[in-house]
Amino acid sequence: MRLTCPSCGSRGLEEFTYRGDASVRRPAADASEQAWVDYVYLRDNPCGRHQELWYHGAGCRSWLVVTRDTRTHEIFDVRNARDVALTERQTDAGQGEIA
Amino acid sequence: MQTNRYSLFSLLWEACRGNTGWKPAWRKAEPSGPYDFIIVGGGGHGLATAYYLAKRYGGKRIAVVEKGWIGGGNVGRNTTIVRSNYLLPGNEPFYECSMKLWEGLEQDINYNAMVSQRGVLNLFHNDAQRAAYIRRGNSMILHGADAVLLDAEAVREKIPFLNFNDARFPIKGGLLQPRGGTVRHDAVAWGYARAADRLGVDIIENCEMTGLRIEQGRAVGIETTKGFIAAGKIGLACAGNSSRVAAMAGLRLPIESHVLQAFVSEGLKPFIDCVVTFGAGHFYISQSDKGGLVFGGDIDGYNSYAQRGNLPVIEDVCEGGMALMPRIGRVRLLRHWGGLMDMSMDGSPIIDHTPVDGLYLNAGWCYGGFKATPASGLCFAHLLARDEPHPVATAYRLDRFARGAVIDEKGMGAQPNLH
Amino acid sequence: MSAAPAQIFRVRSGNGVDTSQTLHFSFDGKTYTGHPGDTLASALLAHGVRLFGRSFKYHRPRGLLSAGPEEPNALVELRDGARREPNTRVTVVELFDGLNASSQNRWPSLSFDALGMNGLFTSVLGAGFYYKTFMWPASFWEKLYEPMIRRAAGLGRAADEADPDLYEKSTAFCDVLVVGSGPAGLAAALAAGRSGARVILCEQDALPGGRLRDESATLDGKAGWQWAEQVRQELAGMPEVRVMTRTCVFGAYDGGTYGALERVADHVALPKDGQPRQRLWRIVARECVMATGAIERPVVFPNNDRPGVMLAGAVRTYLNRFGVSPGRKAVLYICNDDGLRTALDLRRAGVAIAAIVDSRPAGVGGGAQVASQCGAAFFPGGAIADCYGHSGVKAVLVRDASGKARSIACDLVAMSGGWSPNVALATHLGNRPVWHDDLCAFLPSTLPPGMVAAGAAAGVFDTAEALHDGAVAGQRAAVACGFAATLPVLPEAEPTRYAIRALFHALKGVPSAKKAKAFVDFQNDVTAKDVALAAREGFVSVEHLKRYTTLGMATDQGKTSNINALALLAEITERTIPQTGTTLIRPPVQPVAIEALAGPHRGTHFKPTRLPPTHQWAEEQGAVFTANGLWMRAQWFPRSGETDWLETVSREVRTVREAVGFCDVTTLGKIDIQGPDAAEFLNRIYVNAWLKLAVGRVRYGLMLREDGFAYDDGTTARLGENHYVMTTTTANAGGVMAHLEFCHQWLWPELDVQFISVTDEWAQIAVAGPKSRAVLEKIVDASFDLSNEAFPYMAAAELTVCGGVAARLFRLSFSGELAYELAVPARYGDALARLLMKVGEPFGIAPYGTEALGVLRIEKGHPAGPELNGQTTAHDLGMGRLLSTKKDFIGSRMAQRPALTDPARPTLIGIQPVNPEDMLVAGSHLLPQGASATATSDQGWLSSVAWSPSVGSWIGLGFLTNGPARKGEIVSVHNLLAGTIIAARIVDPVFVDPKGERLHG
Amino acid sequence: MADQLFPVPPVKYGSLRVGGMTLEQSPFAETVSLGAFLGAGRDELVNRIHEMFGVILPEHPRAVHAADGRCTFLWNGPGQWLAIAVEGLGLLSRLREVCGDVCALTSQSDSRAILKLSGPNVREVASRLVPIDLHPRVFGKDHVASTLAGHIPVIIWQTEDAPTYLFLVFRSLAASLFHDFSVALNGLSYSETDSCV
Ligand SMILES: Cc1cc2nc3c(=O)[nH]c(=O)nc-3n(C[C@H](O)[C@H](O)[C@H](O)COP(=O)(O)OP(=O)(O)OC[C@H]3O[C@@H](n4cnc5c(N)ncnc54)[C@H](O)[C@@H]3O)c2cc1C
Ligand SMILES: NC(=O)c1ccc[n+]([C@@H]2O[C@H](COP(=O)([O-])OP(=O)(O)OC[C@H]3O[C@@H](n4cnc5c(N)ncnc54)[C@H](O)[C@@H]3O)[C@@H](O)[C@H]2O)c1
Ligand SMILES: Cc1cc2nc3c(=O)[nH]c(=O)nc-3n(C[C@H](O)[C@H](O)[C@H](O)COP(=O)(O)O)c2cc1C
Ligand SMILES: [Zn+2]
Repeated sequence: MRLTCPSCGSRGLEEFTYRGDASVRRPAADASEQAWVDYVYLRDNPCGRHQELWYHGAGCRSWLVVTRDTRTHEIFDVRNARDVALTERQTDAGQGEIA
Repeated sequence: MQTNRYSLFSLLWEACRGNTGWKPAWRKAEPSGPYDFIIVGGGGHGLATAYYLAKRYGGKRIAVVEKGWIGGGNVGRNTTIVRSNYLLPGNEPFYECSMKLWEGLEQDINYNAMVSQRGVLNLFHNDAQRAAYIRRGNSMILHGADAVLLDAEAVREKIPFLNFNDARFPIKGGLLQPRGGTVRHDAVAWGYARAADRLGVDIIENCEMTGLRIEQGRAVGIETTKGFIAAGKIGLACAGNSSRVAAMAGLRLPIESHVLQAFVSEGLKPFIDCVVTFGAGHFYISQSDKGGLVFGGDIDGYNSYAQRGNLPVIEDVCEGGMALMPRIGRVRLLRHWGGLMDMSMDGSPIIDHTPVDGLYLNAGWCYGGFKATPASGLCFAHLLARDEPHPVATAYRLDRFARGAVIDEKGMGAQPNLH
Repeated sequence: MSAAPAQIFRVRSGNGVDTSQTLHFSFDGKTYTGHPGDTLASALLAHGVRLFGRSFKYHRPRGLLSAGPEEPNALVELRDGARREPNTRVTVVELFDGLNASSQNRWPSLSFDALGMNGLFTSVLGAGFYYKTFMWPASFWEKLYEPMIRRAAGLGRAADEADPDLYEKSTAFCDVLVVGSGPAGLAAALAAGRSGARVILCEQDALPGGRLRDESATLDGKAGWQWAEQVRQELAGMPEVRVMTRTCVFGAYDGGTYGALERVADHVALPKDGQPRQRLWRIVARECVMATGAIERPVVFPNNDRPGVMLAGAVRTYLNRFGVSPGRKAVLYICNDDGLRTALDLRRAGVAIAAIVDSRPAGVGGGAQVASQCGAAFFPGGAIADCYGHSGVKAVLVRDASGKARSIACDLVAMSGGWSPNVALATHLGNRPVWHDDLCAFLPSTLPPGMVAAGAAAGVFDTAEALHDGAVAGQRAAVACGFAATLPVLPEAEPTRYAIRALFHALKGVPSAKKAKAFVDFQNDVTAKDVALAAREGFVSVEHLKRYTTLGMATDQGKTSNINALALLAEITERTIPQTGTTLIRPPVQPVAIEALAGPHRGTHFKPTRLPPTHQWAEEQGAVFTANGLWMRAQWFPRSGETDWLETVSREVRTVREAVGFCDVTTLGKIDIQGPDAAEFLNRIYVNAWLKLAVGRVRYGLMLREDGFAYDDGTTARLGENHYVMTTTTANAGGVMAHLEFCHQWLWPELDVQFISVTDEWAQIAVAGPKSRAVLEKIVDASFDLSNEAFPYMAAAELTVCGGVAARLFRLSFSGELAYELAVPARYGDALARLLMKVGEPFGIAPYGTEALGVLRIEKGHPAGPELNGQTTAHDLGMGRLLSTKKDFIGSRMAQRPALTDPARPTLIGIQPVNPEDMLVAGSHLLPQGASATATSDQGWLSSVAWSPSVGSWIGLGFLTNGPARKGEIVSVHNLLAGTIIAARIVDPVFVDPKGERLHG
Repeated sequence: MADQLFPVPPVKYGSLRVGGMTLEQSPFAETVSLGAFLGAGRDELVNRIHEMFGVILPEHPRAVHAADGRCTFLWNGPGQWLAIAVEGLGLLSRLREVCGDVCALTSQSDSRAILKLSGPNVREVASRLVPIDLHPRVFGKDHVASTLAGHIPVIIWQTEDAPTYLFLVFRSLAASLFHDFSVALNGLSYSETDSCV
């Protein structure tokens, strides 16, 4: 599998580490217990399109939000996680889906 | 339907008649609901559940529905290791229960699954690992299992051809479970299927669950590619597909599906007797009764439903193999494949009822559920029949995540790909 | 060497061998000759050798079936000693002088094999027989049955030792990857290559040309292989094209990545110095043309495994490429016109054709004409009903269309059941091929992204069409990569006809045990009867059939058998072939040596080694080293006269407690953190409060994971208003860095903070002991005040040493003594160690290693790796009170869950045996005194132990239920693995200087 | 007393020559990492570096050279650069003056060793360890990349048109990398398919 890092270009899997679902959001400190349990433990785990976090640890050390098909491993989109997070704060779009 | 009883005698008898009298190992059943129990998933766990439900819990009208052919999931693609060498009290009694069931399995189900207790040896390479294995070995013995600590010399005596010369991480010793070993994977599925079939269980292949029918908060049956099938209780045993079927009930699980690859070499004259795991790299190996070296390593590490992996892990596993066992260098890899692991958030399984009445869950087996097959079947059957957990599976509750009572053997936290 | 026998079956000079040179080799101890360009198969065949091996289960005598990598029968152990290679297909072994091979899976000899007797019990040893027996008595399995089965298992023997050869890996990138150099592949490479695209052409064979070398057909009136050579030359002249022969593309992976194996030195006796034996290529290609050709199918008929029964196309290969005739008198068994070429080629080579048995009805195909051309008896609508000859074909029983049978003498049966496109690579990513009735073949349907099939692999069997198909595929691929590509002018090929009618077997009705064995899978001895039996027992899914009979699971992966098997199954179960389906093909396309996949990272270079700056110096000191993750660290520094490590370590510990010692702690992760929000950031990362740490001070910090369990700990110093330097444990350094980046980039991108690792930047050396200040005074530049008042415990400073070298000093103590950590730029680390030895000498200084470091920290009750094992909480570690309740930090919420704060959780304690000499063992469990050794009494465990020279006793740290409340209690320490029980007292985890006075001295 | 702290290079061996190619350890260089702070930090940093050094800090993995040729800036991640100069020019203090308030400056002079690989066929040799495309259409003079060499993280920087590569590797791993390259160099002269693509 290869991911196209927005900064570094197309790179092989060996340069990246995986973190998991990018659609969950860290709740506020005072959110409900359930919200926290959901965030830390529950996953959609879809068969198909999945937004997920990868770390380009052997490259530019950017965290990336990758959209990938878990059935075919086809990659649809790779973005800098930081840009995604900042945009989300500005638009306050909140939960998950990245256009 | 009566099937043949298997024995040397029946084998000879049939041989004389041109082997024309053998009956199907299990009937090709079609849905004929309503059933008291439907088990979704014709893997090892589903089939074992049906068998024990019928055999030990007097279950009647039981069906197993399988989307493809039985045994085609993880039970048919794992590296066949069975052991009960766990550390934590939530796990060890369960796996030891499973080990004991393996030990009497073949006579119980009248099928030779080649339960082969030639030992499982986990190597360690530094003092911290040794301490962790001593802790584990002691836990095992406290729970009535068997464990032996070997020092480097004893390991060398047992397997002289490991790398003792120029190892980057020298072997300091190993924890051996003599009763551990391997079991012929396919035979487990077929043996349970045949035994369950003889007790009247309907094994319905090519029948995929596509939805769950819930009435007044209670599950009353499943939608399948062969139509609706009504049932009193429904048990999900879908391993890597657990999240997909749970989603049909509107549930999200503490599970991610990951791919684990496995490897087999060309057939060789036997020279590796027990299962060996490398403590300083991702590699473990055994040699099958056919002569193939069966080996594996770590999961690929990303969510996947593809049943196949990629080169970096293949290379990593082979590097581990060379680091541990240099003499296999010119041995050729024959085939590699992948399976869908239901990686749970703490690396331990779940056997519990769900928030939906009548719907029960058996999942989260990660890369270690083959050895659990008999106990998983027994405990799931117990839960389905009695509505309370089996005494050796009380820790496998869904609410343990909310409570914090996680069973995290590796101490990796809520990140499934690290377990 | 005794005189080699003559090559009596070498009938002419093949296009691929150089008969002007002679090579000598041996098989089963006997010497033979051959020529460059021969394979082991062709060279032995030239001598009339027909028996090559024994089958797996029945030990039937077997000869060559094929001339290529699909060979199921003729497997040998190649070479010997550490280079022994079991299960090597003789059809792909290139001959070299001195080659040495032996047959396998036979005893005592290939021609007389005792286990050949198995054949007598075939009705008992049918598919899956072992699942039905060997169950009673249970204990006999391990003792008797399984050893028996294992003795019979496997084919060849693995080498006994490590392989001395080298292996290499490389990554290559291209626009167009062409797999296969037959007419289709060459045309594709030509079209793409001329466009300027970067092209890689991989051919598994030593020579390019594919079937062009195997056939007598011409291109532009010249031998086909000559065109192949000409194209190869043109391609070699193109700067962006790389032609790789002896390179098999063995797997297709995600993202256009292909695995390929180059056999660099398998065709020579030994690799040259430094030369790898094989090289693994990871090829990343934007487009891929799969021009892998097709594989011929055998026909299933009784005793079709006799040596001398061969694929018709292979017979042509031996004739045309190697100049060897596999027999003197042949019978052909075919169902298509392609097989007829074999008759013509044989005739041209002077081989008699006794009969042509054509399963097609009279009038279909060109059989009659060819038969009369060759003077052969012709049997349209016929079949071969049996085959005679124990270790080589002597005759066949031919059944004509009317059902009349007659025996025909021959020593060669050339059969063709048609060709199966070699679609493996197209299916590796999970795409299933589709059955085409007209071609009697599975063809690729959906292909992996960027891949296209061409030529025979796509079912285009005519050479002219294959050329064109390849050229179009190559052109399109280049265009897809943005190159202006045109179709090359292609050579004129002779037209061919295929005219296939399905033929999978020659059996009448459903096979039963009464009939002779008709083999489907040759290597694993799966017969038509086994297929029938499996079906009878309900194994009617092809995948079940495969697993129950082991069909297609041998070293050849059923390349020649799978389709016959599923056709048989379809027939028996009265389904069509598409309804029956096919089994999944998996990589590798051809078996690959494990070592080739491992590559050069072997032995001590399995993983890279990180060396701290003082490594060389420590080596000179005679230090003993230990691996700590990737780091190599000094474990202790033995001195002459010391008899064991414990004596050394105890001396090092005493030196620190009584005088001064030093230890390289560079391996701790060090992260430079800067920015206006650095303090806030730390405040969210650590459990404790960070906003008020003063510049010039250090603080201990504990990190949790988000699930509330302890993750890592260390100290962080504030060097400036917005500047901190964090230390992490050695083990977690990389992980913590990724964690900080995660928190910063994903969770809190609004925080203005920057990090960079400075682990390697600074050589950091702990100087510890009551005399450490005195030593440091000799190093630190005079302007700096080291007094306790000016530079107290937990102070940090940037300063200079040795007359102006920039350095950092931290007053930190892991040992509990007056202690410092001094950091100098890494280049000076080695010199600093030497200097410390010199200036410290009057104070009795000595270096100490990780072992003494461990003892010192256990004596002080500091948790480390064994305690921070990912399963413990702050509360377990006795640090519950550190958790701030006034802020949000990673793990703050989850740490509050009931199971994490349960007071009954095992909690950190110290432990001391009642008899100080009783050795404690880490990993032992703690049980109440007198309790029986069962799980219910299990209350905790020992995590770290040491002989403490300071206490004069073994001591340990561990976790015990309700631990702190049980100080003074005596418990039993069980190490059941060693059968020991020790009485020990629960004590405070701080064994030395519990008030911490020495730190502040 | 200062000379009591003499510098020791991370790799014991000086250099290695195989088939006309050379693998050598470069002399110590002064290396400083720059990490732009948020807000106006980044633009301000780019402006000031432009003013003082006459170059635009690259947005992509490239190396740019100061107008006076005495300093080079390598892209090192989004918003991050490495400045490299020969020793003795006081690079860090100069940068502190120029931009110390708008970015994090951290000395990396001892963090990384620099191994240099030069001579014919070095692209082929590098490809044995580095899994990125080094073809001239893709990777040319003054291209840099953070990637792996075998198992070791490196920054690879091509300094000439005829490929000469510098590998910036963490000091503690330099000896291992030197070893791995020495192995990679050995195979070359014998392989039949080795040619520069
Ligand atoms: C490569 C590999 C190596 C492994 N090695 C070991 C090992 O050495 N030791 C060990 O103990 N464990 C090992 N495991 C793990 C073990 O194989 C699994 O944990 C275990 O087999 C899972 O239980 P199962 O047999 O019931 O699963 P499966 O066999 O996967 O059964 C689940 C079944 O559910 C079916 N299903 C899914 N969805 C539906 C639906 N909607 N409707 C109907 N049916 C459905 C599937 O088709 C499948 O047949 C390994 C796994 C892999 C992949
Ligand atoms: N008339 C028929 O029935 C019939 C049937 C099949 C083939 N053919 C003949 O075969 C030729 C077809 O041409 P083509 O180019 O498609 O096929 P080909 O068989 O001539 O060439 C395929 C080449 O691919 C190589 N190869 C296969 N798998 C490989 C791999 N994984 N890695 C590297 N190399 C690999 C093979 O060694 C072979 O050299 C024509 O000449 C045609 O006449 C005819
Ligand atoms: C323990 C074990 C041993 C195996 N041995 C062989 C073997 O000898 N030959 C073979 O071709 N495949 C072997 N396989 C692999 C199977 O062919 C198959 O790849 C695996 O069951 C996964 O199925 P799939 O590849 O059809 O997805 C083995 C699998 C397992 C689990
Ligand atoms: Zn990147």
